[in-house]
Amino acid sequence: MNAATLFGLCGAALVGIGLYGLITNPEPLRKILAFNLLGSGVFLLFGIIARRAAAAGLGGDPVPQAMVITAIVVAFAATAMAIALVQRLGDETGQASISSDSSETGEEKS
Amino acid sequence: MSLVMDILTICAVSAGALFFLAGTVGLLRFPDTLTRLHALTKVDNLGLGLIVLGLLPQTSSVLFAVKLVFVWLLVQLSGAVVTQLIAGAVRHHGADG
Amino acid sequence: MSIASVFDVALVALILTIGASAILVRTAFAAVVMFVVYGLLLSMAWVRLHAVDVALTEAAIGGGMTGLLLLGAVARSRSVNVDSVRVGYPLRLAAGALCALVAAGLAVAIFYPPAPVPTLAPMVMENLPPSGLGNPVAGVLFVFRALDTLLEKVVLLLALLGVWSLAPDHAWGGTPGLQVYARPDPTLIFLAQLLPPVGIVFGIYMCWVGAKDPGGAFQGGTVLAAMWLLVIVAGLQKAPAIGRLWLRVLLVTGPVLFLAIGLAGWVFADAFLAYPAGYAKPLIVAVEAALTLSIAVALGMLAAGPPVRAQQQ
Amino acid sequence: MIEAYPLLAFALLFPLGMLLACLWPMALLRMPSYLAFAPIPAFVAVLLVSDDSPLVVGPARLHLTFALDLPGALLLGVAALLWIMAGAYASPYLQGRPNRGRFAVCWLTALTGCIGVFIAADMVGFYLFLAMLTLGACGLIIQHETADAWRAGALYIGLGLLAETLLLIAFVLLAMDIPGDGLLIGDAAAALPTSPHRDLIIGLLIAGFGMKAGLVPFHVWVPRAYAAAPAPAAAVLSGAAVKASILGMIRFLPLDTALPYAGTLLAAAGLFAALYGVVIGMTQRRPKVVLAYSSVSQMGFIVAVIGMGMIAGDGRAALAAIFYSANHVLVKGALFLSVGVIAATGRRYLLPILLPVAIIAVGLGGLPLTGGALAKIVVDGPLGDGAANTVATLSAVGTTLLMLQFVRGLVTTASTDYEATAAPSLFWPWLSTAAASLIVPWALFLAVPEGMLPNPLAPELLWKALFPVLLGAILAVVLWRWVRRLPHIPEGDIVVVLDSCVKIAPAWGRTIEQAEGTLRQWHVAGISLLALTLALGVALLAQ
Amino acid sequence: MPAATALEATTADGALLVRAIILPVVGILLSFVLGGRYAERIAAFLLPAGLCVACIVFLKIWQSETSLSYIVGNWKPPLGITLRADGLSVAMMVAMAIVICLIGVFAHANFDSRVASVETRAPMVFWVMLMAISGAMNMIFFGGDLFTLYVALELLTFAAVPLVCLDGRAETLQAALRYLLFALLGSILYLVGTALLYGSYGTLDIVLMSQRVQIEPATLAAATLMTVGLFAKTALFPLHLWLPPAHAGAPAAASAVLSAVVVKGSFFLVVRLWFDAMPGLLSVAASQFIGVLGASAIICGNIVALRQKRLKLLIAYSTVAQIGYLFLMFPLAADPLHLQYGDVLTGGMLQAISHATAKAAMFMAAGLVYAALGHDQISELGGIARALPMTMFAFGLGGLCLIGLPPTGGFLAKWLLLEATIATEQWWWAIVIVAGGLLTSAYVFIVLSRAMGPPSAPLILRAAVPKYQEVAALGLALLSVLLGLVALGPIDVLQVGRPEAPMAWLR
Repeated sequence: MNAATLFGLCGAALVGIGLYGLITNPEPLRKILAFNLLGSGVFLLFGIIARRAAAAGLGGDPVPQAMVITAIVVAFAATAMAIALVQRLGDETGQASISSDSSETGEEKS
Repeated sequence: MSLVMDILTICAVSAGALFFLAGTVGLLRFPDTLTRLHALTKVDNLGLGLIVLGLLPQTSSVLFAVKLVFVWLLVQLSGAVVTQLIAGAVRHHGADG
Repeated sequence: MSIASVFDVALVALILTIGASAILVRTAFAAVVMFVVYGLLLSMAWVRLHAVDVALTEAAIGGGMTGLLLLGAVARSRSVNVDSVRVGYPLRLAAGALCALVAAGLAVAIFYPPAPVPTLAPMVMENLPPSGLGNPVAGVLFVFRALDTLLEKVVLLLALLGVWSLAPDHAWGGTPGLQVYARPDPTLIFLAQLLPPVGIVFGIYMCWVGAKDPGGAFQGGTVLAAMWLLVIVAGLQKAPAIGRLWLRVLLVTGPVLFLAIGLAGWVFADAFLAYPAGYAKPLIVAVEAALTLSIAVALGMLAAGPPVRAQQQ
Repeated sequence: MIEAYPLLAFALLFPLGMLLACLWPMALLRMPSYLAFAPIPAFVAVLLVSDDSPLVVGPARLHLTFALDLPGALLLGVAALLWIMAGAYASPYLQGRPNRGRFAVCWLTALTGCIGVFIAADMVGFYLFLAMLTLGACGLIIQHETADAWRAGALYIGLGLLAETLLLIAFVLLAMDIPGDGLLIGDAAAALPTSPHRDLIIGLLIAGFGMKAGLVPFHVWVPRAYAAAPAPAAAVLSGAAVKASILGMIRFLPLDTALPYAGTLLAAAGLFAALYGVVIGMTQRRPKVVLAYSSVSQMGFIVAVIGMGMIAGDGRAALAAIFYSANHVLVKGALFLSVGVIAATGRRYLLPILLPVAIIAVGLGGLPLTGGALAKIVVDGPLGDGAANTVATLSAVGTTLLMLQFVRGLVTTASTDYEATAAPSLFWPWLSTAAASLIVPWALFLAVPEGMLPNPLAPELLWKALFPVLLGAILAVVLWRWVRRLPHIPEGDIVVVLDSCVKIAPAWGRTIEQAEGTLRQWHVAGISLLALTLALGVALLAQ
Repeated sequence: MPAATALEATTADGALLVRAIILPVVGILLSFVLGGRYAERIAAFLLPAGLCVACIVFLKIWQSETSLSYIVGNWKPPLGITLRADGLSVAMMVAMAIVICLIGVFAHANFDSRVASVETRAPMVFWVMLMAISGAMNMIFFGGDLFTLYVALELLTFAAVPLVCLDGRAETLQAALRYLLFALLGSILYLVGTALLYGSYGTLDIVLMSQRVQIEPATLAAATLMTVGLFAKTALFPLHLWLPPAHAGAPAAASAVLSAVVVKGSFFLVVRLWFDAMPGLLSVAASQFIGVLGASAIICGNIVALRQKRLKLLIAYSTVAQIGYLFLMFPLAADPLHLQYGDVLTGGMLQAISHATAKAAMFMAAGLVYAALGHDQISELGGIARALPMTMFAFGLGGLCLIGLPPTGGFLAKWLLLEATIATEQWWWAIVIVAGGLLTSAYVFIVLSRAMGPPSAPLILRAAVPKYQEVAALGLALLSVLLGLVALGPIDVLQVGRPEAPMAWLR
């Protein structure tokens, strides 16, 4: 097994771990964290694909590497937005959870 | 010449690694925040310093060597400041902070 | 098994352990700390994958900035009563099993690479010289797939507007919060006075070097943003009001220049986002410089969060 | 002669234009007074058009085609007549009542739909105007906005849309069988006997049109809807609107090809409805409900005629059914209109009005010299001499009985004011309709070339027509003595079953809602996502 | 998509595609600099301009019957990115541009940025996001590269989420957070797929992919993950958890955009993926599976919609159900024995377009009712039809389109789908289609009957409703009704760029 495959398996495992956290963890903040973990696992997959395709004197295919950079920035923007939402939600309600739907309770308020 | 350099590198890097090990043990074993900080910072400085020192002979250009030293200096700076901040926070909020 | 392999295996084991514990630990604070450590380890993995550009980006944005945001959120939410409905054990088990199956499927999919591994690396290297760039990743980002990069800048702007949109109505146009960090501390002030000059030089260097070596607008911009945040956190300077014209102008400078050069390419080089022969490198460097500034401001403002106070007139 | 297409286009565009004019509030305000004019172009078109060259709208590939064939022209003519009279009747009827504007809009919608259905020659157009007719009719039914009206409207539109859904499937199936791109109804009917889905299509068509026609057991909407609708609306609905389904059956079912099984089914269903309507109708008190059940019975009878035609593969049955329908259009229209007239008339002037009503009513049972008797003669051929004819006679007896029951009920609804008289603007349209219902069948009958049909004045035919009427009258007298013993059956009889189903439905709905709520929990949705991923992956692997 | 050869080059009018994408981007950048007070004016100029560009592209493609393509920066795939417009994309593009423009007209009342002397929050955010959505949709329709499409998808999500919580109430914030997180989950799954596909074929260009794609584990895994990720973003049952609260909680104009436009983006990508990027990969079992999801969406969504007490929630659940119809085209188009392909795609796209127009009109109508009454409880709508006749008429027309009565676009779409069910002998989908129509008619009837009924208490209108808002809603509703007339010709455009017979079946 070469390094690329090893990190590829690591990426797959991280995807699994991230998915688990995103699905089962009730706190939104932890969900966001799990999303980032999931994302980094996916980026690793790009990384091993780039590494596998090393050629022309490069250590890896630059195209997927460039894609990862783009994706990391997008993921960061998403994280910033999600965290801002969580904080505002916390400010509004004094609690922050999205596991149970409150659209039914919401209608009485409106 | 290169043999001497290599020996120097091996010695210095090994010593640095040893310091890191000691620091990590200290971090885990010491009883409270302040003593942990103590272990960490001392070892951080020394360990990283030794490793940088050990790597210097291996550099190909002067610019690269300067970069290495620069890295060490920056870590020094941030380490010192962060330690100060943590210690300050501990004093302010108590040891559990 | 070579030393490198041992190192890789150890690194992977560590990444997985820290990653799993970031998910499983009890408190949010511990989880975030784990995540920051995880981010640093991951950059090492990127170096091992010969992707130094990505490693820098991951360390700066993935670990650093995201960690900063998460820590800030945890610090603020500690006073908030978190109502946590825990998912029942059987459901967790089911979720775990399904996650494991999905991960296993993914592992199978990547375990069998196609026989001749397809790669664009030779094509990139073949077409890179006309642009004058030495860094193939920068080449992909600014030459071959420039449209993606341009769009991604717009994404960043939209995300910033999205964060701002969470402000209360009266605070619109005002200054972001950042109170969590705002605790005047002589040590911090010292750092904030000493580090930024170094950091700014470093950031510019990173952007400059990106044309031929690893580095570039993102990484440089992140360093600049970090310096800026440091200054703000130390209380040396206030966070700018989001309504400020200079802030808005800085935010769009990069994308506007990028777009303008792209449109100029329409006139002078026969295609949108094409560079006229011979001028490619200076144009790209100019775009990168402008983008570095815009990214720095955008990242800084994203980290600073929505405005909370109306601007004092 | 005059070419068909400008007339056809005008017949359709005129009411449509009036409908669009309603978007303008001033026009809407006055529209109720002008309803009678809307169907006039259609009536003129029927009188003037002699060729059946079609009107084609749209480019070559996908277009709407309109044409006026003989059955369509016959029905359209009498229907337009009824719409004109009822429109004139509606104008004073609406005076001072709420929702006049909406009534006009729904009226025009239904009218446009009705005219369109009668002249549509392709399936899309037929479906389109049928839907328009249903929507407009629904609006007319809920005009009074009582709880009953809403319930009737809901039932009507529910069954109507269900019927249209079945028809839609049938049409799509038919469209697949037509060679080429065309969607002409004629081609569809021609392709039907050899279609691989023949039985399915015929089943769908019968069910769909049966629902629209009020065939048992889909008749549940009929009593409720007619009882709830205002008198002029009930007149056009029972008279003109339901005939769309008869026309549909004639257009779509291949009557030239013998299809014994389907024909037997249709005939049996129709004959059963013909008797069932009479029996249930006898237990009813309200005149409009009695009329509604009579409609069920009569429509059943017409369907039976079509069914008999299918058994024999006799295309002439279609014309016979159309003739019977045309008679029914005017008679039922006149009777429904009389309900409003009687309600405005005091005891003093009751008899002069009640007499023509009674004649027309009993005419439906086949009173000699009325349109009903002529209709019976016309359908005698297709019905044959077998069991069907016996049932037809029974039905005639029953209809007489039912109509006497109607007249008897009608008397009780007369105005309490002894001196009251109906307004002339209410009275004259009714009288014209009544007159038309007597004259028009004769005119039509005499237009048939001599020798095709027996002489209606022949003594044995007169007796054959009179004897069920007399029997019915005797039975009526006998029955009225026992009337207290008759069971009380709710309006719409088996609809109560439907009502109880409706009561169970919320429980099911709640269960589904709860399940959906569970699915919307975050972790459940997440687990579903994973499960979907795995399932889809496995399904993809199964190449 | 046209068969790409090594010779594929920018076509004559390809530059129009770039214009369609750049216009909104310029608008966003300008709004940032000039400030929110100008955002509306910028949008008022750029959105109609975008519509014009869309119409021109549409006409060009319709008349020339060939696709347009534009090679960005003159770098051909696999290295570079190509923008391509075929029949599907221009049809969707024109429809979405029209809907967005009319929503812009409607939104003027709520987000007038000129009334305040300084920049205000809601108008700035709304108009910029509206332009962003328009740009992102164009990008999704034209994008020829799967990774570019990922960025466009994220652009769409980031533009859509802030619209959900524009009024800042706690429950809308919660809805927005759910939406954001679930959408992120969806897009990250999509991203995994692109990684795997790149690993297998060394390109993400759709045309190149369609030439190289073959059945092997990584490709199937990629296809699965991308599809499910897009399902999550489209809110296909049972992954619809975020849709009802988000669409029901947002301001009316935002709900209209979200329901009519945004969900179509990810749906369009599913179509692109299976019919253009990976033709022939969809197994019968998988297509039936997708069909089952669509069918359960129709049945379940409609039944739950029937039970809603609030008008906007009812409409949101109706969206859940209508999304189901869109996915019925997969089992119908993927039957290898019959080459019904083209008509089914046309039917599905027409369903998407008619739902967009009808649903936007209905959400607008619901918003006006809410504005007038101060609530949207269905049981207390009595009398509103008399107070706002034009609004309720628009609602009714939209309802007719959803039910699928002629001559609406919904009818034509259902006709095409029904024909396909019969041609492929999959009658079970026909039952679902017609049952869905009946259930739809039930809730439309309930709402209309309540609205036309007498008020329980004397009706007090809280606010006067501007005429032009009613006109915008009515315009969209009429559009949805008249869509049936596209059968007279423009419908052909959907077939432009489709191969005569899908080559993948022949393998």
